[in-house]
Amino acid sequence: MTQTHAQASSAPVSASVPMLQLKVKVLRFDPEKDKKAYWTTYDVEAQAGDRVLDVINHIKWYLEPSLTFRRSCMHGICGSDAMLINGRNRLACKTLVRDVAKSGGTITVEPIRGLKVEKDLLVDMEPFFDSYKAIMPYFINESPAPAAERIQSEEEAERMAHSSNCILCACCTTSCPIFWVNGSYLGPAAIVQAHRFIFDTRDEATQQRLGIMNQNTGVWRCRTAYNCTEACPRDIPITQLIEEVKRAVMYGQA
Amino acid sequence: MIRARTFTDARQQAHSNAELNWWIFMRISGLILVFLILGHIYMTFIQVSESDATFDAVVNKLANPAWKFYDWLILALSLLHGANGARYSIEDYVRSRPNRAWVKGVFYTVIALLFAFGTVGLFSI
Amino acid sequence: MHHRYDVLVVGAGGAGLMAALYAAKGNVSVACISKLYPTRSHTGAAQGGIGAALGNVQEDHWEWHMFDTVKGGDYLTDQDAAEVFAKDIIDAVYELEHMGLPFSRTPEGKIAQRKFGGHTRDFGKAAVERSCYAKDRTGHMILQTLYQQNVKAGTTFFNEFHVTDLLIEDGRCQGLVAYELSTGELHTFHAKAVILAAGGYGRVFKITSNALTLTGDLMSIYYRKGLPLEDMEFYQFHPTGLAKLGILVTEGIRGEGGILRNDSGERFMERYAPTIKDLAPRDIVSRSIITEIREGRGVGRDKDAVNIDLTHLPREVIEGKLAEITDLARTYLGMDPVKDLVPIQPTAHYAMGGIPTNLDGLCLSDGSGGTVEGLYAAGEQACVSLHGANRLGTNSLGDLVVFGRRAGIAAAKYARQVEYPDIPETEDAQRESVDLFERLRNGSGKENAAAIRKELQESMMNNVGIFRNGKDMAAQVDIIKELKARYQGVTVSDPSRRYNSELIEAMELGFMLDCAEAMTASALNRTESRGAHDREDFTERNDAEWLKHTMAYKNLNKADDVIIGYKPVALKGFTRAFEPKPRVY
Amino acid sequence: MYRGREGQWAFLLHRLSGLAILAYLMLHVFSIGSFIFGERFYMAIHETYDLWPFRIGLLFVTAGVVYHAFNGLRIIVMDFTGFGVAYQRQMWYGVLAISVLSFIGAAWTLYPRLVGGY
Ligand SMILES: Cc1cc2nc3c(=O)[nH]c(=O)nc-3n(C[C@H](O)[C@H](O)[C@H](O)COP(=O)(O)OP(=O)(O)OC[C@H]3O[C@@H](n4cnc5c(N)ncnc54)[C@H](O)[C@@H]3O)c2cc1C
Ligand code: HEM
Ligand code: SF4
Ligand code: F3S
Ligand code: FES
Repeated sequence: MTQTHAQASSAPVSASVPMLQLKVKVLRFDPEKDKKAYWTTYDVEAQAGDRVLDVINHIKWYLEPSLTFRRSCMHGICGSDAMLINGRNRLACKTLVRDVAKSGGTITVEPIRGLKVEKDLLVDMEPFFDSYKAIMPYFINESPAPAAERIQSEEEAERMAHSSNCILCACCTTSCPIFWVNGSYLGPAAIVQAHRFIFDTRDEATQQRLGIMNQNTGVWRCRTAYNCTEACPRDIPITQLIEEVKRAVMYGQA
Repeated sequence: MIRARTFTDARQQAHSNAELNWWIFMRISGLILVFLILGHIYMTFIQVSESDATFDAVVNKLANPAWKFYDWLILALSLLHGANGARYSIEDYVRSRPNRAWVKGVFYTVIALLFAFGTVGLFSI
Repeated sequence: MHHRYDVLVVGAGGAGLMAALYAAKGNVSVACISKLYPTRSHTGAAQGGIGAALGNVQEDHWEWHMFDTVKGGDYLTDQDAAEVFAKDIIDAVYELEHMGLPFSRTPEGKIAQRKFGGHTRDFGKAAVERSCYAKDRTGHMILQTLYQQNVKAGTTFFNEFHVTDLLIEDGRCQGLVAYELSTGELHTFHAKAVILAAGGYGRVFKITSNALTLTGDLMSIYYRKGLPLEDMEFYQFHPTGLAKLGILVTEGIRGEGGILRNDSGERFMERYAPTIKDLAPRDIVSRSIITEIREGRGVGRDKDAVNIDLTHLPREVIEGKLAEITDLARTYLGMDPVKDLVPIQPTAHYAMGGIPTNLDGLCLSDGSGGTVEGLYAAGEQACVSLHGANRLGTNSLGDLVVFGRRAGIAAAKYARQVEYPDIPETEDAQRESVDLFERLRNGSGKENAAAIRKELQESMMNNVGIFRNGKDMAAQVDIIKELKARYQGVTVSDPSRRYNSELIEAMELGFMLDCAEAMTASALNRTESRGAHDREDFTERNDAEWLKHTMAYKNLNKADDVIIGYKPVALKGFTRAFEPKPRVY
Repeated sequence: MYRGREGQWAFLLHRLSGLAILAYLMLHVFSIGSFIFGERFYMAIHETYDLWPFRIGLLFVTAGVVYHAFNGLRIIVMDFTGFGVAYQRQMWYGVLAISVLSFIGAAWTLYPRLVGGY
């Protein structure tokens, strides 16, 4: 099914801005009526600086209203719109058209892998959040708090800079070859969250979290495939953090 | 799967260091195997031709207890290392619990038999 | 389906999560209903910081903070709210730290603070470091931390449930109705108390820093009941959004020393606010930028932006403390703030107005003390009125935690004291929601919701934007009428029950139209310029006539009619009071 | 296929080579050990090895062992040092180069035997 031409720009068009002709191939699936997922191609026009999300929104708003996906913030902070775009996990709102296609080219869009597809590009996120909850993702310090803040040095605070930056978009976990084949692996996102607390000098439950990481659903499942690191839209050096957790577990238990 | 919500849950679930120990073992055995295996390949395969791997040649070489031990170490380490490596794969790809149990059972038995067979072979010379 | 909880919280942004946490501490059963997964809420987009007079870097006092808030709000701020706020926020920030929030630190290991627009020492003498921050991801950290604490507390969440209706009978809230996205089912929630914290409605404008999901749902539902929305004419345009995209560039960028420059490279803020220059409050900076652009000193292809200059700052500051916006500029504009000037343009940002509440978050039903029993509101969608005619940067995150907490505590206390109210039979309770969906699904009209939405956004931007005048706004009233008529002709083409996002978007458009209606009517009515409300035909602030809050009611007996009422401004705090003065910086 | 980069392929090859070596090792132990059943049996098995699929296969096993060994070292470096992760890509190309070289080297040395048999 191919649709008519239309323009997908969020920015006002000035005559001088060249428009790209694109084919957008979307993997669609509605369990209410489809047995199997199928590809549909839409012809659209877009500017090089448009986000892939602008293009998909355009398809939804003017060509195919039933197309379903999650989105909210439009600038890579809410973590709603992880998709498999041209073969890699990315946030549709943080991927510019010019980075994935030339004029006349094709952009393919599929749901992220390893989680059940509910409709089109929207997947069941519950297992992902279950893994998140499994690492006790909350600050634990049961000694009485001081009247003001707990003191922490700049360097100590900096240790959490990467891991606390995670927006739980699942780009990483659903790019991990181990997670694809086996969902019992907690996955990189959960490990990044564990790192956030393990390396927080104020937190007191380090041993418990290291214990969780030490189980066969934890860090030892990671085979350093680096897909997670490549996929992370927040540029978190995930594999490095996982390796740090591995070492922390090793030295912590030794 | 672990689903710890509290301190106690987590403590209960986190008692075993098995995975950690295997992880360390994979690295140490790997390090040793680099020397053993590359050496073995070099000696039996590049230096000496396969045609020399006659019955007599093998028997002669293994008359030396040092070589006996060398070969046995390869046998033991690589079987263990390989078996644990294969266990990783089985745990990843065989997802149903009952299937996993019997696949692992059969696999470990084969490895154990091979190990016994190899050991008996080596030392019966 | 039918559910029953003592306290229901609608929305899982900063305000909702704080309210849920505190309601749960009050020993009542609590559930939080959100149309997004909690961590997707737009609180996560807040960058700059949360203002509190901790005095970690420089001497500071809550009185100074209170003064800045009142003055920043152009004296329309209720001073009792400002006083409660300026005192409470200090504890609230420490509390966030005790919940594990990873703040940036001073060399002594205390919470780091930086300058922010409109925050001054000694009642306006000079800028002061008051904004507590975690790099430029403060909102993200607050949202994550509060969600984590809710996971710890075991709060019940109903995620991806869209509230479609509030059940209010005889001035008492009985619960609400929500649509479950994953099944298409309507659920009735029965409650003793309901706390609304569903965020803003910035999507009525074309260029906005707000998420696609910020469509003013609960404000509109409240308004449809004939209940008032307060101060809707006051809508803040943030001076620095990335050109064309509207994505926010935090004010922290100016707090760290960034400078606004026009096409000739001039630091034009020196002309508009000689004392604090680039750190003037947002309304002033936004207007200055637009003035520069109108007078032909803009930059870019369409000359509709100005530049922000960071190139004189050390690379560590840009890539460290301002990592987030550096990433945004690189991603979306392909520009590197370390060496490039970044083009920016004002962007619709924050609703000062909303559902009127008292200091405990209890919703008001009129301008003279009437309340809706059992119904509370907090966050951007509420109007206590802390921000008056213009919010200061960092005061919204403060608002969320201070008044979110107060609403949570008050709601739990109320719920402990009362019995469950009667609630209509499921069929009656859900009637309005069912009717709404029926109409959207089974209509015969051929209107496209997206097209209507686009026209709304463009016309609001042009006619009720930064500079306003009677003629344009009167025209906008008619445009909204027409768009509402066309909205009646919108039919959803996707018949599926599950995950029908087309249906949701169509419903949200209806909410946006209502918010736009209340906003335009309120703005047209206020014939003065104050704070963010700037009229070209009434350029002066007029305290004699207009030192009062607007209350906009939908006329339930006459379509498209808005009734305007008023509410007095609290001109005194509990211990301090600040006389209205001309607002110069 | 997911368009992962070096790390993904490094992992996949490591796993495949590991399993392949294991399979070979099991055969190898069986065949060498078989001399306890007597010389005839032993030689019979070894004659089967002379068939050409086995000869080519041997080349690949050699390359596989070299790849697995050096990539194993790469993994160990990543696991135990801070900088390993930063240079994983370069290290992988190094591993590949060594593997290809040793494949060629082995093919070169074994060439006479490959074509001529024993
Ligand atoms: C880009 C940006 C930067 C900002 N920076 C700062 C800053 O530095 N400092 C500062 O103080 N303030 C800042 N602000 C303002 C501040 O972040 C927001 O005003 C504040 O986060 C709003 O929080 P909230 O809890 O009220 O709503 P939100 O965080 O927007 O959450 C709304 C919640 O309501 C739910 N909801 C909405 N409708 C429904 C419905 N119909 N049914 C069920 N649930 C619903 C949503 O799912 C969501 O969970 C910034 C704002 C933006 C946009
Ligand atoms: C020659 C030296 C060797 C070294 C340095 C080495 C190193 C390693 C290392 C470090 C791992 C762990 C990989 C990870 O955790 O990601 C591993 C896995 C593995 N090894 Fe080896 N190894 C060697 C020889 C062998 C041999 C001889 C065999 C076969 C008998 C073998 C089979 C395996 C298997 C099957 C795995 C599992 C692969 C996976 O799960 O990804 N290895 N090896
Ligand atoms: S670590 Fe990165 S990719 Fe993974 S969930 Fe967090 S932000 Fe997304
Ligand atoms: S992709 Fe998977 S294997 Fe490890 S390095 Fe990342 S978690
Ligand atoms: S829409 Fe929020 S991350 Fe893309």
